[in-house]
Amino acid sequence: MKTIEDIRRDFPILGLQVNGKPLVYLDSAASSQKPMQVLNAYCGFCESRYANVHRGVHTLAENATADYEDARRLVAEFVKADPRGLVFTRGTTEAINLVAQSYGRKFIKHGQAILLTPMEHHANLVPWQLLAQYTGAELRFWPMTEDGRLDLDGGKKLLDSRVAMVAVTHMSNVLGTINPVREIAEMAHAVGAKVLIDGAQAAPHLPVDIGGIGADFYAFSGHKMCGPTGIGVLWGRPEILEDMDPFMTGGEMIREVWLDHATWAEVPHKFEAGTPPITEAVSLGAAVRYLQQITPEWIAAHDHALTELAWEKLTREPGVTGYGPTDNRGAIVTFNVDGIHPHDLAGLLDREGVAIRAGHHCAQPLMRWLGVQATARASFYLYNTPEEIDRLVDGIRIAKKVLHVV
Amino acid sequence: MKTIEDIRRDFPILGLQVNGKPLVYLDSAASSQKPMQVLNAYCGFCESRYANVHRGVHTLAENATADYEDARRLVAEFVKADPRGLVFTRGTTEAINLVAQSYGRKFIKHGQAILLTPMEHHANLVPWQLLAQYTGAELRFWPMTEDGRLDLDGGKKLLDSRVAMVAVTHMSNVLGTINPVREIAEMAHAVGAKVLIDGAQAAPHLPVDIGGIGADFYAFSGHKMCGPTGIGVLWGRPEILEDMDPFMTGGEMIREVWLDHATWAEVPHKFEAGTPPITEAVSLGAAVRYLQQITPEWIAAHDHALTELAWEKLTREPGVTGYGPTDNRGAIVTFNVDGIHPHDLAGLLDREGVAIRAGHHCAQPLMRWLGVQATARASFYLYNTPEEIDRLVDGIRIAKKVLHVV
Amino acid sequence: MEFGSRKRYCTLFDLYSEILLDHYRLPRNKGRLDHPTVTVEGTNPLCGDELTLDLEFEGDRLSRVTFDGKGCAISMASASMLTEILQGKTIAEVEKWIADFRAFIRDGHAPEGVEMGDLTALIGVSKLPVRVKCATLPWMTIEEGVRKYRGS
Amino acid sequence: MEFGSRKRYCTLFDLYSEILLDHYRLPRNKGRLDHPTVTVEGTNPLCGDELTLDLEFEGDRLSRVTFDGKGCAISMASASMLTEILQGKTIAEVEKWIADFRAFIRDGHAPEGVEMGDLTALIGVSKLPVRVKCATLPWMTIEEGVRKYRGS
Ligand SMILES: Cc1ncc(COP(=O)(O)O)c(C=O)c1O
Ligand SMILES: Cc1ncc(COP(=O)(O)O)c(C=O)c1O
Repeated sequence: MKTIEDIRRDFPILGLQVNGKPLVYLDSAASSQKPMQVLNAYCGFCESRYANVHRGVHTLAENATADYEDARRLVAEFVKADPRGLVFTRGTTEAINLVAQSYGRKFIKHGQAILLTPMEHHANLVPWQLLAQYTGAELRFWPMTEDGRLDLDGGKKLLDSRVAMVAVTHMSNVLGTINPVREIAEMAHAVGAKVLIDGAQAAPHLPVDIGGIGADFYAFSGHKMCGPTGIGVLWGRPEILEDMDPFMTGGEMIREVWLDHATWAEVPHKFEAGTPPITEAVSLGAAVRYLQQITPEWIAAHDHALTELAWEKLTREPGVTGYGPTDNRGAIVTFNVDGIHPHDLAGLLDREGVAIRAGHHCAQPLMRWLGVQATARASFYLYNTPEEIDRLVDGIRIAKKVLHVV
Repeated sequence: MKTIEDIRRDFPILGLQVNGKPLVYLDSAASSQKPMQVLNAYCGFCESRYANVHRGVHTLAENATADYEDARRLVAEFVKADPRGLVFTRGTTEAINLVAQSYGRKFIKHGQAILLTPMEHHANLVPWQLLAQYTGAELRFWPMTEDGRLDLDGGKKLLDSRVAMVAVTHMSNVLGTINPVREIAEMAHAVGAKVLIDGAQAAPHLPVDIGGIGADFYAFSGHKMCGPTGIGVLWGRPEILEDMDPFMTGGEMIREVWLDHATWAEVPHKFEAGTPPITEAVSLGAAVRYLQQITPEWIAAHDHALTELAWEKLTREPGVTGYGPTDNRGAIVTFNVDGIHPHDLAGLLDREGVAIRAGHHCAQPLMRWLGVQATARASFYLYNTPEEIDRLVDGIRIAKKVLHVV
Repeated sequence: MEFGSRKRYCTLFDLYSEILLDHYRLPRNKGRLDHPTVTVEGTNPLCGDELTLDLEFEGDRLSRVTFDGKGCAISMASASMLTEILQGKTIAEVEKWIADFRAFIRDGHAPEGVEMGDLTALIGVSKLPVRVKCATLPWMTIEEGVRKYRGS
Repeated sequence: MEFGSRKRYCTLFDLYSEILLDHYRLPRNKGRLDHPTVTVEGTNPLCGDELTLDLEFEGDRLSRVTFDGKGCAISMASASMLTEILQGKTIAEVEKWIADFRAFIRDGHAPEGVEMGDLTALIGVSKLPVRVKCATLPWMTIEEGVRKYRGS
């Protein structure tokens, strides 16, 4: 079993000095850092197995194709899903757009409803707004409790037979709320609705079991789970994917092409038009292997302990307001400090080498719900330590002094 | 100035032994290999500057954003285009789908026509087929001369005021034909049509001047020009991009988001929904810097010399038929050997360490035009040598012997 | 980053074995039957392989089978081997062979207790997704032929 | 691949200089005017910065300017500096200052022959795309105010 020191050594960037101080990276919810194992996989593949996939009959093309398809299987195993339903996309955003367009435009009609929550990331909100405008379907929003959880009873009232799609995040990227997606899927299926789960924050941090959840669609991004940018995943039930029209068209996704029409390849290839993110898939496979080795369970426990500690230390600081549930939260603490604009807080923490995020976190409607313009957000991952939380708290104290808030 | 030996040393994979023979990689038209400079840029960025872009105010986020936007400028300079019109996509395929959907669905109407050519890659054909089905617009096909060039007079007859879009490849990925895109753009603009050029094969091999061509849209892929997979470029005239609706929606591409509607960011960001391929953009920047250093002019001359040599040697071989124009061709030689299925040819060449492509090359309509089911294709790039062409010719002779064709 | 100058090797199973080439150069049962019970055609649009099988049944026995067509060495050799093996077999045996061949290609080894004979030469395609379709084309085509015969 | 244990450094220009902090802590001309000629509001939706400028013109001279609002230290300090510099300037001078400030932020240095005074403290944002909007908000807002006054 690796120790936290071993893990930190796997991430070359963590040795960086920022503004004269050792880097404390507390922005993994925006994007995680990459371990050597992933960079080595990237370069190793390019050095000895690289070619375009799926059409070539030479050795490199065969090897590259095998590695690409192995990555599909590895990633599917990681989230306990049927690899036939696993489509590589650029990220969560493309995955959700794909469903909203290819499923939504074909199957969601005027008079039906799409049920969302007010805590969705723009990626799981705006595509549905456009679909609603296109089809005339209605948007509904699941009510929330004061501490930022979904009000299950309130949601039940909105779930009638007109609801065609329930799209909800597995873990909020602002409040850290972990939603009961399995119950939600059950409730949705009971009225005949399909369920899409935005797993962008959950896949990196929780053991995910797509089969167990019963999701019809599940989306996540490679770059937040130690993998590269440029790749993400849409998982969909193969039988649903088969009924959907393609999202993009071109090479690789066709069966036969004539001048005026074409027929499609089987799923998942039907949804992978053009040269796919080959090296990114192989490297995401390496990331998943890395996380699997450390185990999602260890990561969840580690994240949980850090988050509890951070919540406790931060909310004990005078002038600090924390947002979201007080327990069972994901590896995110979102807060504000009285009298300090979150951008300034992040700027002044950066002088101390501490990287946090400040802003609306791509969740403007949730900011309005919280009654704030912006917040600060510290987020944790497998490489963070309790000492780094002390550095955060110290940094906040310094910021207060600099801005004469105390 | 680098020698060819220096260049070959930059590409670690070229040292590989395949099936006991030194690798001869003649499949760059499908995807090029990657130089160390690009792999170093990839890893270097991940080791010391990586974070998500455009929202963070900490040092890493600022550095990553600066590098990402620098890459946009570098790539725009490489093709002599205004960086404000340069959108990073996953590749050529996404770029063309973006135009067909975001431009096409809004501006191309029933009764209008889309003018294509029979030599298009599926990526520049199928998206227009779907658009024609969606809008009721008509598809027209530019006639070709016997040797696989566009018949300019024949095309002129099809170019009337009903033509809304002319979409044509800069260089054919099968015939190697280099189309007179500047004249085509002029002809198209004269009747008020917009022009999209598929530069997937041209951008790696020719000095490209998008401004000089006068294209309205120009698309290409990183992975064919020494860059990584997972990234490509759509360049569009900024004023046209501004009038278009977004293609995908989510984070980064919005200005303000409410529960039921949203407004968009400025171009090019309006078309980059979600976390973009950050490391891929930075690495594409490095690829472009590498190509720029060797100079597109040197590469074009090198490719041209190899292609002439290959054409001559191959078509002198008994039983070999070459396809496409006999001169002024891009770095591609497509051919068949009597009595040998191209898959077998590729398979038997692979035994000799020679990697070529065999199949329909994502251009099934062109295969029908040529009257063949499939062809073999050898393609060249800056790292190939005349000796490698001899290895190809030797391999073909061996294949003939093995299959008792001679 | 260090890129070693160490030699790196990369080798695939050799598809073009002597057995395979022998079937390709000297195909068994190639041609058409005058009075087939059933004729079935198979194509592999991606490669352009085209195959016609003529099947002559006597009761529940496949008394004769011939193939014609054009395609790559893998599909043609696979067709040749198929005719040699299945000639004279009962329908039940034919169906077992089809299932065994499927499993052989999918798993990369012969099913428990099955002797694959010349077909062993095709083992390499199980690692080559692009060529699997070539090797299996004759087997999927005869499967349809049997279905047709049973249905008639 | 080798990842050195060598220390690597990474430093940005310090945005929170003493001059900037001084304007933030002790803002000049903060508050509202009783009878402004023109009032203009500016917002930066991404950060939530909100700014109101009250402008009092006498002929072609900006006799008084005050600001009110909330926002980050960069936008508030920039507004404070703006009021101090533009108070009493002619409209032509105000417009030149707006153009000079734009160029200063865009180019990362003062335009030829221009002395930027306290504004020099804002130079750091020119390398920080995310913060540029904060620094320029007051300047874009007053630009609109001048336009309004000219139009009226
Ligand atoms: C001419 C041409 N157009 C389009 C494409 C598609 O590019 P990509 O697969 O990178 O999207 C290719 C390459 O496969 C091509 O050669
Ligand atoms: C909950 C959630 N959904 C969706 C996204 C969008 O992911 P990406 O930008 O990788 O497409 C994010 C991350 O930014 C997120 O946190």
